[in-house]
Amino acid sequence: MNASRRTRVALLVFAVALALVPLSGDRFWVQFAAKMMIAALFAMSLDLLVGYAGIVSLAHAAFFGLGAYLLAGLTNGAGLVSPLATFPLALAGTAVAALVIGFLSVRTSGVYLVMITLAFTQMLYFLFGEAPGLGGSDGLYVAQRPRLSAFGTTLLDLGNGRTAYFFIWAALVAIYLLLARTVRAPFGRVLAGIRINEARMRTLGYRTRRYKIAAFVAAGALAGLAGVLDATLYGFVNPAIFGWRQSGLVLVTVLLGGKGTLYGPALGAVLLGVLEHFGEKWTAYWNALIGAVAIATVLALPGGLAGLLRGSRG
Amino acid sequence: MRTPLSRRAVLAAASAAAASAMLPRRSFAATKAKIKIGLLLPYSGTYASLGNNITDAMKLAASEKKNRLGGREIEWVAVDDESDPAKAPANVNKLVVGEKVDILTGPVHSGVAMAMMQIVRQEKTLTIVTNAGAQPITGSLCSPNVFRTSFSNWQTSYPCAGVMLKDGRKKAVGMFWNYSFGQESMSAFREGFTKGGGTIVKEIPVPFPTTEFQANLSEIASLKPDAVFVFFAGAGAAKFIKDYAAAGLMEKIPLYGSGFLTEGVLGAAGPAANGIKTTLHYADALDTPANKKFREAFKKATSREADVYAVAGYDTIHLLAQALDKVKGDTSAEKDLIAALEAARTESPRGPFRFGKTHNPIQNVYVRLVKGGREEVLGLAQKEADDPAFGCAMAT
Amino acid sequence: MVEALLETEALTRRFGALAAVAGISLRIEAGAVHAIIGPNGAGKSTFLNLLSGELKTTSGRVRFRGEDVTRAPPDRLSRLGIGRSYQTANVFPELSARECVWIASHSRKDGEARVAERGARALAACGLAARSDVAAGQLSYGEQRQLEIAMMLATEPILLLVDEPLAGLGHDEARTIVDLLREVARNRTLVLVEHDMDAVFSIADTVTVLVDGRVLETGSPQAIRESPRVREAYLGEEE
Amino acid sequence: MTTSLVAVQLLNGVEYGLLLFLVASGLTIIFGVLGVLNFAHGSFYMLGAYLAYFIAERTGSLLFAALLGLPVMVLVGFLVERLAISRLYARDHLSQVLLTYGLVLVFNDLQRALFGNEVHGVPMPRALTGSVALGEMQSWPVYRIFTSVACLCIALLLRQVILGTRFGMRVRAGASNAEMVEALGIDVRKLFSALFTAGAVLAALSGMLAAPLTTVYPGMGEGILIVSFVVVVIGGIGSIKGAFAGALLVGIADTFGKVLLPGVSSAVVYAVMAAVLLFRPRGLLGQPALQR
Repeated sequence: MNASRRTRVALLVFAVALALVPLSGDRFWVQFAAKMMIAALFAMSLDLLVGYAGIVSLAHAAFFGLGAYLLAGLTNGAGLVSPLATFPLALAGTAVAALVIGFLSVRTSGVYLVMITLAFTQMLYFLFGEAPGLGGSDGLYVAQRPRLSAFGTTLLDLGNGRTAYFFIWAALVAIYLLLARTVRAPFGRVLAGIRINEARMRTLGYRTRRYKIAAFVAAGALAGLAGVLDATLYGFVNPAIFGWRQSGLVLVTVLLGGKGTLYGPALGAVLLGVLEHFGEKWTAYWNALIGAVAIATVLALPGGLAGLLRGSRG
Repeated sequence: MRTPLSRRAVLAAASAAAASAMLPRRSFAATKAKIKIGLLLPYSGTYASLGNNITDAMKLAASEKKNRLGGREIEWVAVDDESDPAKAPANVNKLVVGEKVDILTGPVHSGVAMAMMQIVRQEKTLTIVTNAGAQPITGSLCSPNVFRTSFSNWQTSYPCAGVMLKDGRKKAVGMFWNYSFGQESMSAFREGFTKGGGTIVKEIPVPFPTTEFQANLSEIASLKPDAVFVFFAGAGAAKFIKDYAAAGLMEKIPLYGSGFLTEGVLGAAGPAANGIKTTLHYADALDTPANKKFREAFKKATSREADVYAVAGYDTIHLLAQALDKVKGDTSAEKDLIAALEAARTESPRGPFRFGKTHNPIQNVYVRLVKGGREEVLGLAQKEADDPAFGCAMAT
Repeated sequence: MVEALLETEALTRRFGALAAVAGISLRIEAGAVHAIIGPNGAGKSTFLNLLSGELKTTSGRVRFRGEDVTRAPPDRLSRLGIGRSYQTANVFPELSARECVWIASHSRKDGEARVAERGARALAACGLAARSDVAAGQLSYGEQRQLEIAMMLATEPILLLVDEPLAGLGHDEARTIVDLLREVARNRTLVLVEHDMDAVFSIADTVTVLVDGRVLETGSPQAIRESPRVREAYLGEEE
Repeated sequence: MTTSLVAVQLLNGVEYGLLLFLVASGLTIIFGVLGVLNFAHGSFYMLGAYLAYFIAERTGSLLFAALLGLPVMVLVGFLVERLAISRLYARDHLSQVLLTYGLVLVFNDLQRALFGNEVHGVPMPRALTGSVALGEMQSWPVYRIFTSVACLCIALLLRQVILGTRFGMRVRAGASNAEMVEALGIDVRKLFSALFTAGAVLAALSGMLAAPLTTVYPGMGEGILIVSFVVVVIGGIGSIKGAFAGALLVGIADTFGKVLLPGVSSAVVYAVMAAVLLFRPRGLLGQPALQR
């Protein structure tokens, strides 16, 4: 109880500190922090799937990419600028994709599920890289950043770096609170039961597949949100965001941070972001560094950073 | 879904650049500080050797200028872009917003270049593209503050059509990696070939970066065209050449391509490459004093052979030196600096070089033939080739 | 004649060449405690797994309350009222006892209040009310068995499939479970697979003996005890 | 397509499939028995190819490269198993995916540091440089025939080892029930260690065989890794016979996909895999649910 209160205070301090970053006035660090927050949101969404429902999916980058591409497509193709239109549509689109992929994937489990989700990721990667009309390998620009106006005044302009920052901050905090609630709610506890012993859950009467699909869709839609925010922040989407390496990297993030804790994967995202930023200056082989961190985490720190903070090893 | 940049946006960008030039100049002291040059290049991954050659050639050129541009000492800031477009926006920001470089150079990968264009068009950073050949950079997305010292994809493949037709090959199969570099090369070739009266029997897109060609080679053998035009590069090119020769097609159906088919892969491809004809704006074997001097200096500095990528890096610094000398190192005089670059000329290792209206090079394109494992220059495929500038408002 | 709650017809399950269950036809009567005994490898657990839907039948049928449920998945059978407990305690070790029964109870969604109440009732019925905050993995072996049964009860089953509830328990623990089962069986139907003959004969109304995946004999405990065939095939071996 | 072209393409597909099988066989054994999903398998393939290049360039002989390189790979495989993989047997798939993903990153940079970024060609052994005519236009390099025959021989050898030796019996027992093997008093540690090493060597050997055909370049392991996964999953994880069937299916599907569906050909093998899994969630010849 004590530890969890300490965690809560630490998270609060961290959230406030993040909110103060724009005061530094340095555009680069504002954008850097925004990118970290998007990565944190992305990792948290995967944690719902991996840490709570126990589903190891390599399709998560696909949902991130779909969200980003849907925003670009809705803006460029349909001329939609208002986030009130584009955000829900992009999330709905991602959710539908997650429903289809989830429906087909959770028929299998374990390693087969890892592989079939990998296959879907690769299919989408090739689709967006090669199919005509989807931007091709060079990617797409978001013609206009989401902007909300009414009666001739602009209420919210996400093309403005600072506004986008606060919007992303708010989204991160809101999604954290939502997820924290969800995992404590009956739905989250049933997911935990499925993770621990799915066969038993079925003999208790649960249609476990439906729960798993629901988790898949929820996690996928939130990954889509992270993608939408990414496209909003940078105004640029590219098929490279679909690749299986991206899916692998976000899995590393979740495990490094500590799966099943929500805030752990967020911490993992920050740590990897910082490692990437500074590690690159320090060594040309920083990819190996990330690899080494992943290996060390698996071998020595099964509980991840969150486990370390709680003083336990898993 | 591609977003062609509206004419209005380009004009707006141009006028904004002009307006900022009229803003009060920074203090003179500031301009005497080091000039910061950002390098956004791959130092890891498949294209690392390209990134290294471009960088080393830039530093070679800088040393010839005593490491000073317009009287200011150079400070290099390099970021490894890993040729990963997914990381590109963050990497560009690192240099443009974080490091506040005076001049941004790079990248190799055109996906990275697209992310870069998005940002530098907004931030108005003076940018010199040192490799990526994507058409939009000096086409639909062109911008007064963006120059290119390498090539546009069109320039490397359009002339190849003429070479083939001149050789009497009227029926061709086109085979290319199905990503933008390949697609743009193919369409440039198609334009030239059909315009000149040739027929393209079949176009075969191959997923990038697949290197399994056997099925399509059998298909080509059954189609029996007069010649084959291909776009592959790097490892894929080496593999393709070996497969093509091993399938016994090299003697029966001559192979043509943009120069990237043979750049940097002759060693790996070995004797299989003999007989391939390509077009490119440079050839290692160009017999000019400028090229000889450059290649010797590069070899001395790095103990590696120079290549087409190094040439672009080398020219970048020499062109910058001219322009910055003209404005006395004052990078805040944006309008003057852009005008100075537009007027810059150099006798490059590749031959005469100047910028066209869209800031793409106007340069010779050569016909090259692989013979005895070495590239020979057969002559000019197109003299002073200019890019047709698809959709660039600055062209008019 | 009492109505059959569950009926199997030539129920068969093969694993490759081996028929673990080879054509079992059996009637389980409503309200009865029906014990299934037999030597190791007789197919008792396989039979239970077929009834609970955890294994797919190779051939034959299962009817529950007159409805053909041969191909029904385990979750559907559970919702129809077939509960299941396991040979080795199959609880959720990371969750507390209360959470375990909550999960079981929540599978019948009818409002959080009722879910909680049903769970509490099941825990109390199994004598675990005082241990409800202990993680299931920390409970003693006997308590885990009690929790198993509590979880089963929390789903309010009509028919209970109980697999070797006494295996590995000490004398006192076993007695607690036997008492509990007797209590549980008062208004439910129970199919019990068990090795402990004393326990079986003390609570069963009907006993079926399986040998090599087939029914050797079915009858009252008394009849089974006295059957020479059973003695020969089975009881003789056990002590 | 004419009949003769179909025949030629079928040949192409089988040839590609045979090479895929060699890579996938190690992957499927390691998964089937050790229960480890090894993303680093592609790295072993790459290392094999680079060793072939490195040694062949210095000695001029691919055979010599294989003789010298394979023991190196035995050592690499053994060390990776002892130092990292062996600690994962009791862990979940997530840990395995992550650890071996980390290994991929490390091996990629190791390759960069040791061999550089250039593309390298590996000359074919002189005795195998010829070619035979195949139809009027195309010819078929002898070396391709050699690799196909070699792959087929190795496949038969594998079959012989698995079905006909004590080691093979243990492997089969391990694939169906690891606990039973332990109960039989077999040293599982040694068995696993030997198997993982064998898998690594098989991957490296495929890399060496393929090197003269594919050239050697950074990142070459990842493309083959993903396709091998597809092969293994289609065939049924743990089944060598399945891997063989899967490899041929993928080889042929990919070949015809390229000819008949250019532009979307890269999706063809994934579509085949998705289709197989829809009807047979455990692959063509997969065992029903391994208890892991």
